[in-house]
Amino acid sequence: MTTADASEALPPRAIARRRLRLRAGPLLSLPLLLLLAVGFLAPLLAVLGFSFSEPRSFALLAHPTLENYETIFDPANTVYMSFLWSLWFAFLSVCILAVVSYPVAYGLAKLFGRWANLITLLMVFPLFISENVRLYGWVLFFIKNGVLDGGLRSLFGFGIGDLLFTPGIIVFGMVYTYLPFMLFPMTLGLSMVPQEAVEAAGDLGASRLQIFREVELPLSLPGIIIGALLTFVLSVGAIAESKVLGGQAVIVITHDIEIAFTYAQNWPLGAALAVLLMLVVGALVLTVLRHLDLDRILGRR
Amino acid sequence: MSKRPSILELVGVTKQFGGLTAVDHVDLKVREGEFFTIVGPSGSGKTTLLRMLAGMETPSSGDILLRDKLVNELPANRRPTCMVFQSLALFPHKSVGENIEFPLKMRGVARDRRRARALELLRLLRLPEGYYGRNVTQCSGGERQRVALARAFAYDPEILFFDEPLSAIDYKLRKTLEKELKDIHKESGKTFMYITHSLEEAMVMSDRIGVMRSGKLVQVGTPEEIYLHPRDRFVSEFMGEVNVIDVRKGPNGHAVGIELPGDFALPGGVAAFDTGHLVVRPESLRFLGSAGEAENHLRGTVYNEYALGSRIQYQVRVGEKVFIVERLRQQAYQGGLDQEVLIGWDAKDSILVTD
Amino acid sequence: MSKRPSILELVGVTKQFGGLTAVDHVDLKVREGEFFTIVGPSGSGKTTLLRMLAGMETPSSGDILLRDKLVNELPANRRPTCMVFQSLALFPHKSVGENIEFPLKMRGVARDRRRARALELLRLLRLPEGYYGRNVTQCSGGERQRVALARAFAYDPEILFFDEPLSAIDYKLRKTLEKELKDIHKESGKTFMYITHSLEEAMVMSDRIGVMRSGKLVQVGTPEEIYLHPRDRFVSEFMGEVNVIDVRKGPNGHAVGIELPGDFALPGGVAAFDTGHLVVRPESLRFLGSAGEAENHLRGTVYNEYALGSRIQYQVRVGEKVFIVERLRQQAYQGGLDQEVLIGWDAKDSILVTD
Amino acid sequence: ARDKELNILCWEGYNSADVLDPFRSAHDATVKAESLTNDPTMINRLRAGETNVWDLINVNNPWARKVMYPEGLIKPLDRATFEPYFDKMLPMFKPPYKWAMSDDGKELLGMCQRFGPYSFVVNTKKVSRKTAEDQGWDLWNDPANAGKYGILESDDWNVFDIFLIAGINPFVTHSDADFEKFDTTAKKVFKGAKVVGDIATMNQALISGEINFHMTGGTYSASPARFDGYPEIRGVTPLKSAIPGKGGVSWIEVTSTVANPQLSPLATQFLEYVQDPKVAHTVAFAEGTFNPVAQMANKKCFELFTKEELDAIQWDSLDEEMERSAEYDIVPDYDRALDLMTAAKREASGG
Amino acid sequence: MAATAGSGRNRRLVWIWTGLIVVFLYLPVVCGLLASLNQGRYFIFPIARWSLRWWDKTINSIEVSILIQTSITIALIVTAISVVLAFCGALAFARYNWKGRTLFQRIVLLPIFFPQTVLGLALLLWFNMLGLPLSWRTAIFAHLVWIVPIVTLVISIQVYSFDAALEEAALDLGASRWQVLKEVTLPVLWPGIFSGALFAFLLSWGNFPLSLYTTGADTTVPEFLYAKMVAGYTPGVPTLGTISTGGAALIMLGGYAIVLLARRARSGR
Ligand SMILES: Nc1ncnc2c1ncn2[C@@H]1O[C@H](COP(=O)(O)OP(=O)(O)OP(=O)(O)O)[C@@H](O)[C@H]1O
Ligand SMILES: Nc1ncnc2c1ncn2[C@@H]1O[C@H](COP(=O)(O)OP(=O)(O)OP(=O)(O)O)[C@@H](O)[C@H]1O
Ligand SMILES: NCCCCNCCCN
Ligand SMILES: [Mg+2]
Ligand SMILES: [Mg+2]
Repeated sequence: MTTADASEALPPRAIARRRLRLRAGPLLSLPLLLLLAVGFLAPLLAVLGFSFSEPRSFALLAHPTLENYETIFDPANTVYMSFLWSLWFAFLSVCILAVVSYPVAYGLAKLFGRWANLITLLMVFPLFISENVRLYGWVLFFIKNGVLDGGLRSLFGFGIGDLLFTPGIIVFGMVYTYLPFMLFPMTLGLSMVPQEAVEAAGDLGASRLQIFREVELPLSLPGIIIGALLTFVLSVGAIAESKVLGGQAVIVITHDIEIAFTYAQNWPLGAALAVLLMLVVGALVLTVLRHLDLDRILGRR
Repeated sequence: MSKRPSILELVGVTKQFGGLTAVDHVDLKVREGEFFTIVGPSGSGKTTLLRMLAGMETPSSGDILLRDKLVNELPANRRPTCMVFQSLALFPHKSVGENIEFPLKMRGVARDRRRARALELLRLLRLPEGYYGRNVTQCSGGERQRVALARAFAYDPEILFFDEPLSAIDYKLRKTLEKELKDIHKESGKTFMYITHSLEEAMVMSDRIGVMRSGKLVQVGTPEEIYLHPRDRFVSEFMGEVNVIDVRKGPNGHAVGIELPGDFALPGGVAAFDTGHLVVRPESLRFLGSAGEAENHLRGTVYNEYALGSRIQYQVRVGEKVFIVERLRQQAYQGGLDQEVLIGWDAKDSILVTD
Repeated sequence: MSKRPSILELVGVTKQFGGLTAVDHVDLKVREGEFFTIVGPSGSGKTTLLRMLAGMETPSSGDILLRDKLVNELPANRRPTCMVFQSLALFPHKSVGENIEFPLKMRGVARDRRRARALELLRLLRLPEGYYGRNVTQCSGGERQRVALARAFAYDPEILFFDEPLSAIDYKLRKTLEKELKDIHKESGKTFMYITHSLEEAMVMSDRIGVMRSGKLVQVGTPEEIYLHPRDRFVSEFMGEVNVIDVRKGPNGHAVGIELPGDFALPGGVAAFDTGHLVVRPESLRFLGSAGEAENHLRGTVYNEYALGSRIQYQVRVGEKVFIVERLRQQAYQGGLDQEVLIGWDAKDSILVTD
Repeated sequence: ARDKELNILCWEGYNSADVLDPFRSAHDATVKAESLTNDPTMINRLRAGETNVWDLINVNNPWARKVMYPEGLIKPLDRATFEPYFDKMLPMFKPPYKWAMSDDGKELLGMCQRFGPYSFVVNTKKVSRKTAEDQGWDLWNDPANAGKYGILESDDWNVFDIFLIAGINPFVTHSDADFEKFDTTAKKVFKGAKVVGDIATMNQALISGEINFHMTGGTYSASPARFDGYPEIRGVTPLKSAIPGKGGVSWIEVTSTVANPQLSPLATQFLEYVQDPKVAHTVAFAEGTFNPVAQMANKKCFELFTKEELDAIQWDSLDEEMERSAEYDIVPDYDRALDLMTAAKREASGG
Repeated sequence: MAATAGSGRNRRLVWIWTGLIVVFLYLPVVCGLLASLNQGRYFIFPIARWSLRWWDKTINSIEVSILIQTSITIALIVTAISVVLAFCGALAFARYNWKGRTLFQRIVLLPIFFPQTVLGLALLLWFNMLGLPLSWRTAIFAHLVWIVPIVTLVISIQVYSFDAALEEAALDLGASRWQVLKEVTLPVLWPGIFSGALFAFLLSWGNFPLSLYTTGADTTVPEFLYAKMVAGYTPGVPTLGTISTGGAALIMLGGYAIVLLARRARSGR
């Protein structure tokens, strides 16, 4: 628009066309970028700002200070444990999810044929109930005199021991909640493995295990990496699993952040914790994404 | 072709997918060291046949014998055979060297010996040693082709299968690779079984050709045999452009045209028939000054002319039908287009098929 | 070819992508009603040239004149030209009829008239009327091809561009379609510009051929001219298989082989040169009983023989070089393989090029 | 502009359909209510700028007087209109009722309705009421009980209770030695907890036998279980504790009008609406939790309560329990205690 | 497959495992359904007394109908805006080659890979700084931040398989830019747009962490369920949970059926 005077010499239609063609990509990306600038970047900056505000204050950066970070890094502060628990749970969940999802992803990508769509759909439904409610369903299942214990009792006369309110059940809950987030990228990854490469490997003398190790695994890796990244990040940010299923057997980092923002009435401290979490997650995501060719992963049909 | 012992024997091999019979009672003996080509239209069962021989598919019935041993159920990784796919199926995440070494690695060969063998194979296939560490995705079509071959050779199979390995490659490179493949076959002495859509490819490379149609192997023979003595109209048409005249039995050993008026002398040795097809190849047709210059003749108009390098093709319209006449550049037709001409052929240059 | 007025004129047309010059100062006049074919290796700029003519790309410099009117900046939807893409670019969500009617609908033609025209075009292109409502995805390759043509005709352009429209189609169907296209060209009288990789396709269909190399139009002429008088080694090699002997100027108007020993008589009318390439086509070579039977000869061993239907090709090794000799089946070489032979040609059947 | 809408930020109860739907119909109004489960969070939202969103805020007793009014987050009510309602409430609310008034005693800051004792809950089939009342907070000091109790997650209330278990009065300023004691007690208590969770989790765990008793809780949390046919679940106020003369803690809700620049006229109408005997009963028995209400002094209101309902809210012992309870207050050094408690909870992690 | 021995058995194992996973995914949903049919408030299994009272109560509540209205309004508007933004975004993501594209692709992915709780809090702080009153409108914005990138990704997958020559061909056949969009681009990308819309709706419908901090006085179904769960649990919670799953399932199945029918109608012409 601003260059209208400079291009007066050319017929206006031609100018419009040329501009459209030259800039179609950037032009179309603009609305989305704008949304993310206002809705993603700016809020993150707000959090960053708050993390440098005085503890327990509600005004942004009235008196900038490093105190919140000092508090967190004070050796006497045990909040690092929450970080470690969260990272450890996320790590465990990702490992378990990889193993649990692989056969299903394999089936969806290679075996189920026209059933694959329906099965995928079936797996998507539960995603649309908020996870708290679904997790509460597991409480009803696992609790004493619940579906499992009560069911066994009425059938066989004996129940089961304690399952709820343990760290293990938290990981179980994460595995449950985030299964689709591992499964679908992994399926995408596996469907990128050309069937012929698998057959060729077998033909060249590779055993089933060797085919898996030498061909299927490396070729589906991009999908697996995306799935792992997604589930890791989601698990690190998870809170409901430890609250609902875990009975707070463990305090995870997001719970600490929530406490700071709620009854501890300490937004700046919460913001500082959130910033640290963002740094961990952001660094991880950006590093991994840098090594992935999205065009190849998504474009392959 | 000397009669060497057969390395592979198929007895009534059949493969069904649900209700569909993809391969239908195929009997065949492939000889040791032979270059055997399978041709046939799309969907005729070529790939399925090869996949059964390679162990990627199990026959529904019938037997596959490898050196007289039944191998129907032997999995691919335990057969001394190896397939080169149309897509080549190179491992995109491995370097050229790693691709070639793959079968050796699977067998637990030590790194040094693998490497030595891979370099040897690179030399054999005229690829520079420097390609060893290169990513396969950085190789050109022709180079990739050779890597696939090297990988198959590294496996050291007794039989190599090829499923249209050249069809994705452009014309010029394809010509070169066809000849290279033939040379490698000669030098290695291995048995090759080859699928192609292309008549010319089959003619250039094969010791014998098998023609498939709807799952059946309809004719097996040397390229010469198949070219000169096609078993039926289908085979004749498959082996290059032909002119086909539908005929029925006429008086005194002649045939009478069905769509075309005319009475045609037949080649010798024709068995009894009611109706059939008289097949005349374009290069057997010639322009006549007068009807007496050939045993059979037709009257038509020259409708189009195409120079094909050393040859020239003419389309001649006879009634509703178009005939193709092919002449060498030196023997070119001298008249103008849309002009009436006489074309003809000798009985011995035609083939009568009844199917 | 009569000298009809030029419909399209290119003057110094150049297209740059960043640093790369995809099309480099092309000058060309295309005549009204002509079938003009562009050939050239991959990446030589063929597609880019056509896209500029169709209005999908704007030249970086130079002028495109349509009936003497400058159209450099005219958008594609306002040019009387239409392109048939290699992929055909049929609209998968529309039926055959809707595809054909598309340009008419864009122009606001009423439904009834659109339909009438579409049915007319279906008839013209020998597609059954029943195809009108059929989904394009249910059509075979050849049928789709015809739908794409019908759609282009519905637009009623003055010039039709084709970007390798047949390269994705199998050999047999391709042969048929080549001829149909040629017929349609003849009947419609429109100007066709055609890109192909295939020499044979170019030879069969074109009034004139332009050969592109690295963005430049290196030679323009009738198929005959280009086949018989290639401007340089590149063009000669591009127009079919050839034997090339590197030579330098020798005594008394002869040439002396550089890699090969020998002294070769040259065709008449050769200009001054220091070094050059002597090009001999396979069909110009023949087997000699004695050296005297041809003006030039070489001694080698027959290394391979391939029957190509009506012709037979021989590979003859002369020193390190392999020569290709092509004979008709009737003139086949009678000796065995790996036997020493004399091959030769007459000076008039060779071409000397210096590039 | 806002005379057809009303936004209420409240504890669970006022946001129930039974309470709101009649008001909606009567005023043809859009009434939105959001329930949260702790006071500071609600107040934080006003601090964060949501004073222009809400019309009414319902929190526990000390906050209006000690925090919200001084910070300018709420507006006083018209004394002439609303003080008469206090006259009709139970005797303890006799006007001027301390928690409804500003510090200087001049302004009426809110209306009272629900209240109750809130110390701990036992399954009397496992621990008798008498044992619980006698042993009191020492139940948590008995190593034999480790793994048999739960903790109802309830922010500042957990802080009081841990102080009480440690034998310290929560509502005074504490010495370093107190905090040391608090710290070791918090660690011990969390280490021995079977489960930390919300009310539904506690009741479910009590009923199913996962735990025998849980810290923090009272009529408010036990009543739904009692009403559902589990009278053995019972809120208990110990006979004695570190607070002189008191054994436990009680709460009283105060509902105030927010300092909203465009306060809805419906805000005060709603405050009057809930004084109606029928509505007061509905508030007491709103779906979710059941509580005594100040309006039970009114016979018309009291008569609406069935025997089951009275049993559910432990009406039999309500008076004596309230008598034995200190009123909820803000702990002066709450922040330090909360930090210690959170750390203790974390340290017990992985339990 | 056939390349290895015992493949039939492996195949069966994969089927069985997948079946178990499906059961695993639905087990808590079924438990919720059971709880919603329990006469009592607290759950003891096997259920002693069944009752539909919670269903009755839930279905007849004005409160619930307001919640559902709010949730649907948010979800519908989010869907509409998402599809438009994501359609443009997907073209920039997958259709056009431009300089900043790789960077753009990574930026688009970032919000998806971000803990929603933190994002929700961040948005809350941000809205407060801007002085924006929180309501369902701000929630729409918050949902968009997270959902538009996902829908962009979904539509991109379709755009990747889009043949750009179709647009050029249309233009070449005389269509204007607008006609190209209407006649070619949109209809061809329609399946992708449709599944993108479905995703947008359902993700917004089920969202809790973002709504929690950004709806102000308005309440969505998941928020309500959460609030009820932590204080004042009744079997109305699993009842509403079940109803909303059922609704989601119906929408999905309906969408799937529409796609199938459309496909069939087109190929059956
Ligand atoms: N796994 C399979 N399941 C069902 N049908 C199959 C399967 N594989 C092949 N077919 C069918 O069997 C028939 C033969 O297929 P095949 O691939 O062997 O043909 P082909 O001769 O190799 O054809 P082309 O030249 O197109 O490669 C076809 O009709 C094909 O659709
Ligand atoms: N839009 C573009 N941007 C940058 N480079 C381009 C673009 N289009 C074409 N080129 C480059 O211009 C050169 C000529 O390309 P063009 O497609 O015209 O070749 P071609 O002769 O049609 O090749 P082919 O036979 O493979 O189709 C190539 O090097 C190509 O990579
Ligand atoms: N989680 C809150 C504990 C406080 C108990 N009081 C509940 C009364 C509602 N105002
Ligand atoms: Mg095949
Ligand atoms: Mg091109």
